Amino acid sequence: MTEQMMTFSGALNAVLHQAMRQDGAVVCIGEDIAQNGGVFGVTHGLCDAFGSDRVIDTPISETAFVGMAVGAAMTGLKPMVELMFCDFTGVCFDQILNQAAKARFLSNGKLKLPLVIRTTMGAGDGSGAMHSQSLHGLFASIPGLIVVCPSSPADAAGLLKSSLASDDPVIFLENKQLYELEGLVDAALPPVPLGSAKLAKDGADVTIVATSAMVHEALAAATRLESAGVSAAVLDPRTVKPLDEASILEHVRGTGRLLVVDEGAPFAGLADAVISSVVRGSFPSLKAAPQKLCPPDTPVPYAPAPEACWLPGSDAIVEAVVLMMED
Amino acid sequence: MTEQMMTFSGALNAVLHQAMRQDGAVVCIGEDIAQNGGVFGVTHGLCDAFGSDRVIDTPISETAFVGMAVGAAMTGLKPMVELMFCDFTGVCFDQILNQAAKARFLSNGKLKLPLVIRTTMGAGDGSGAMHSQSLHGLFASIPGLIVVCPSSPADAAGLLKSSLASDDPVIFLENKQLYELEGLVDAALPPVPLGSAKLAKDGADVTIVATSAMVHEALAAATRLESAGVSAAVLDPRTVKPLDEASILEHVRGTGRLLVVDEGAPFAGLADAVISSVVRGSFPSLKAAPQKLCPPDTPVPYAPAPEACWLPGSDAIVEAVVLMMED
Amino acid sequence: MNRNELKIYRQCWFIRAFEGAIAAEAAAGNVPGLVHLSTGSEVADALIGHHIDPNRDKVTGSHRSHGLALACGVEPLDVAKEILGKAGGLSDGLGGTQHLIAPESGFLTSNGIVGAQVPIAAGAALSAKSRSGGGIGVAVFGDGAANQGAVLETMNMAVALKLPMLFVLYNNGMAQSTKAETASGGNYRDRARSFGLPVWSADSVDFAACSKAVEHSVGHARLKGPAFVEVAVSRDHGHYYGDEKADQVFGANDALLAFEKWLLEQGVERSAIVAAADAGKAHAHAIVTEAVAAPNAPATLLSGWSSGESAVND
Amino acid sequence: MNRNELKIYRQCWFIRAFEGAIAAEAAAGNVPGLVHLSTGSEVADALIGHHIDPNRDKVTGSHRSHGLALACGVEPLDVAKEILGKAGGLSDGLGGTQHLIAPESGFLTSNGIVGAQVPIAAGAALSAKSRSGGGIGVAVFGDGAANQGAVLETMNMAVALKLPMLFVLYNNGMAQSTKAETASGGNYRDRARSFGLPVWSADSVDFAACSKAVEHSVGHARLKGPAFVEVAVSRDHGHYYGDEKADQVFGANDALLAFEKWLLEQGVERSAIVAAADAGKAHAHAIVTEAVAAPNAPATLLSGWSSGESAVND
Ligand SMILES: Cc1ncc(C[n+]2csc(CCOP(=O)(O)OP(=O)(O)O)c2C)c(N)n1
Ligand SMILES: Cc1ncc(C[n+]2csc(CCOP(=O)(O)OP(=O)(O)O)c2C)c(N)n1
Ligand SMILES: [Mg+2]
Ligand SMILES: [Mg+2]
Repeated sequence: MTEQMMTFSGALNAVLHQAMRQDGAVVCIGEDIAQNGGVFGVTHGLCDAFGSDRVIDTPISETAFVGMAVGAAMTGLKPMVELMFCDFTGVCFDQILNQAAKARFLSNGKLKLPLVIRTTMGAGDGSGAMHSQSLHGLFASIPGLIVVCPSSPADAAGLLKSSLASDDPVIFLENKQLYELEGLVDAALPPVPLGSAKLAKDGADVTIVATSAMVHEALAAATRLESAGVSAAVLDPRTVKPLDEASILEHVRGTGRLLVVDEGAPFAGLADAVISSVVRGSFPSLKAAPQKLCPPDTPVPYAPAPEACWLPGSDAIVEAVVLMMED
Repeated sequence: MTEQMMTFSGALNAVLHQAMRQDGAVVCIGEDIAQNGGVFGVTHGLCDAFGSDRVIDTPISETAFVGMAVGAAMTGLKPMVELMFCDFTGVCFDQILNQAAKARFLSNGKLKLPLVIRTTMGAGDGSGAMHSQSLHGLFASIPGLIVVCPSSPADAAGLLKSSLASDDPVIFLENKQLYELEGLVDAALPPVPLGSAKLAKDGADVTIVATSAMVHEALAAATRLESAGVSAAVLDPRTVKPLDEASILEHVRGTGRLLVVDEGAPFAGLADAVISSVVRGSFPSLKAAPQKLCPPDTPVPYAPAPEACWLPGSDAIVEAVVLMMED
Repeated sequence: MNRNELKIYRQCWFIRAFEGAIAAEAAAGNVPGLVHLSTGSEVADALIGHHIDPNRDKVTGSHRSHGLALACGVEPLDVAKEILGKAGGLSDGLGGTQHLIAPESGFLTSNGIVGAQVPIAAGAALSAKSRSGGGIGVAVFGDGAANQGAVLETMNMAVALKLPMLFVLYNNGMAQSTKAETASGGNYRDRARSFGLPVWSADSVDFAACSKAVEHSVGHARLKGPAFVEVAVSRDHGHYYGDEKADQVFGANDALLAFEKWLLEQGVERSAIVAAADAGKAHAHAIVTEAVAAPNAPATLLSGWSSGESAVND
Repeated sequence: MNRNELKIYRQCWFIRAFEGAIAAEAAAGNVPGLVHLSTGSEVADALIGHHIDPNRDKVTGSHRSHGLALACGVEPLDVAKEILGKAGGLSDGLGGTQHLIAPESGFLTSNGIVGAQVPIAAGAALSAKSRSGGGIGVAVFGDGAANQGAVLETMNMAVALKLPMLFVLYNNGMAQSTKAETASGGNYRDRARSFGLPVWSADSVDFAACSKAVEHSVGHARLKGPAFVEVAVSRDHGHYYGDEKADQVFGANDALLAFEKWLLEQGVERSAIVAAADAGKAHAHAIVTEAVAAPNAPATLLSGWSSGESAVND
């Protein structure tokens, strides 16, 4: 196994090249993905390599092309759709909520739906309230969808590979703040199984569950906590749905303390789901009330200071853990 | 105060008549609501009384007419939109997620958005997977929306009245199974404040939090539990967002036990939000792990037996409570 | 040619009798929810079924698709069982009347969301295009659906992407209780034309014209690119069976009566016509009767779908 | 009439210089995110601002609406501050470049979602209709947006509901990196016409024709019902400022140069023309300079919005 340094976006691009080379059924669909290589460069070079019949630039008609991808997935293709921002799922939400998510169930399994919708999430770059949301929890609340939120180049590559191989529809959320992140990736681009969490850092006193960009905030906080004598673990679910509840429960049984750090909804989002799962599954082993750290219950603000204040960060994580340890 | 028996749909209809009579800014917008009086009869007689300029039949263009309502609310009208089924919010979701929900924040309060979207929820009538969903948790996860789920005719009337008076956008979810339910309603149709729970039945051993049609399942279960010697309280949040967390916490502090019964999403839905709130807010007073009873994580099935099995019911509630009492 | 037309005529009566039998079951309380019947569009349904090639084409339909599915070659017993919520239905009763799914036939899926089937047919067209076998995607939708963004976007996209796709608008003049002329600006043919689609149209009371319009538009989609055909149909039984409030459109312009008249004009024997109709009716009654007798979909059906990990491990 | 046209010309240069100054701030890292500049559509922006009545009409715009908002009478300093994320901006910096909201002016709101502003303008039209004061709603959107369901649905609905509404399509031939002709079937005028909208069109390099098209379409919307006008504009600076990949459309067909030439042809003194342009530029620079010096939006801004009960108790 040879490893090489890759950026998050480069790793995704490599997987797409590999998948399209290996499987003629894979097609890419989206706005500005062919000639332009995608607004974040993830589809760079695909059109040159595989032609405009398989790498398809569309009109700004998300309902039409997501629906087309759903229909194509029902009839033998394996479409990868790029939606520039997850905020735009609003304009094609029926095709996600009612069509993609329900097709397999409604056919009692007769239909396969090998569809991957790649999109972005995440605040922090002054993009404003309609280009910065993190809707993974909302998607995860819809029966029938798989929801993936990678935090490293290797996971991004491996999870995208598994997503492309899945017969269930996948919403694959890439954090805009991570595209330039570099990391070692196995040259063979091995798959990472869906539904399996990763222990990014072990620790004995508290389990911090964090996803996407928040993993890095949690790791920074854990390092600082270490020097303050607190041993914090960082557990990255990687797949938000299905959630690897077993791994989370097992770890929290060891530490007795849970903090969920999530950039998604502070009400009825992933954080609440994790806390609910843990408290139902390992109540007796809890030493303190589980806590969460999410943005305030508002849209994402535009100006830098309010936006920075809106985002959970390592300072707040350190503070929250210290508070929990006093319990 | 004189009370009279009214059906759930009749109570809603009475409030709409009153509101349109008292405030010329109230307009009703939707499909088949004028000549036809709405598919569930809630807008019956409004067009005759107030004319087709204020009770507007639209094309099947939910994005256009929900967006029109958003724009009308920004500019002086108080639109009440009827969407036949909450499942249809998929086709106009951008106008809910990005436009209605964010307008007040994005204007830093300069815009008011007195918009009410009335829609239906609820399974149990063989309507199938795209006419039976309960998406209140999904809406509640979106910052900026108020989400209401009444369970009785009087609450329906009072909450609709408050919703029509609200400057924030409201998603008002009427359970299809409750339209024919009768109950006493004050003839003056007094408002019920948004964000305030109602103790439908008090009890000392366990707090059952339930919404919409599930309130009635919970009440039936509580009656049966009573004869088994278990004193179960039923607390109806009525407003799902903002949730009356204070009342829930206070009650659970008394009983030490929480069961949430909800027809919405079993993952990252209202049930998880309530459990998370309670465990963070009153961990020390809990005597047992909080539990939830939700449908399985699938779309709503069509055929009667699977659909009945999908829906939480009083048998399962009794069972869950008995199990909790053993803890 | 008479053989073909008589087969189509028989098919029409099969659909009408099938819907009649379903209506009777609905009246008897044997249908789980509301059903939207195809009564009034049988000729259009049968013609589409006749002119597509079920081996390579895929049709998607609206909430009102019983007849279309039957005409496209879906196993009728499975359709009836699905509508009645029976084990052995197309989806064993999980989908129901608005979600007839039969990818093994010429009919891919119907849909509970007005217009949502249209982009899905574009996907079937994309798949067909990628296979280069001459297959097409066909989307059938109503006059009400023609005001949905999903439908309008797809018309434009099909032209932009040169999809082998046919748009079929069933114009019955009515969407639930809303008249087409009050809900729609302009006319649907100009609308389709404005996106660059070639347009055909016909009234289903004129069987020959209608058959030609469907045949030519299918052919265009197959050989040249996206096309549009508007077919005037009627609607019986209100919006759904039992809908008291809706206008009754069915009656004077009965396409089946007109079809019968046309067959007679073509010199087909009355006895052969009657025999075809009777055969269709008898077949439909036998099918629905058999479906009614089938066991109900069991509650256990859910268990395969409801485990937390099902989404990944299936 | 020269006074009016010189005012409009000054306005155009004000917008161009304003956008130039914003671009300079973006290059210097003083703009929080990406900005979509109005450079190339100044003449169209200024004409809309000129022909609407800010006391009763409401305009909504796209992601690219700086110039339109300025032309519709929004306080320029507040616009600049909003774009720069400053306290005292239109929304004190909560909204930003794509969310300019000024209900007190003729400009209601711009939008980050392509096409979403169009149904919102229909709502402004509905409000205006209910007030019977002759006001209209105006939706400005791009050629790319013209393929969005929201836009297409609203065209139909505006006709069905007889809304006093004007659809303004800015055709710069480009949506991000996608050329209009590859993404759109047919042409936009036929598309609008097919929904029953009367259609005007003009190229913004022809000032007089463009002014007439806007004036007449506004007048139609005000007196007779929904209308559509397509204006050819150009786009400078790529899709957003700093976008290297996008084609550069700006250049030969500079509507401002053409406007200047037209003014000269009308006999306006060159010195008056130069003075108007200079005044516009100077004003813009003063505004943006003042905005740059203003305090940044503070983090505390959030606290009013983030308490759990804010939604109900405000
Ligand atoms: C998005 C959406 N809006 C509304 C409905 C409710 N609805 C079901 S059928 C129908 C009328 C459809 O009319 P048309 O397309 O003409 O088909 P027809 O019923 O005449 O066959 C309506 C409004 C729906 N199912 N989906
Ligand atoms: C629904 C949606 N899809 C995609 C985008 C990303 N996007 C922003 S502007 C744009 C191009 C718009 O083109 P056009 O309407 O012609 O306006 P122009 O930029 O030319 O002014 C795109 C694709 C978006 N903001 N919203
Ligand atoms: Mg119809
Ligand atoms: Mg453009």
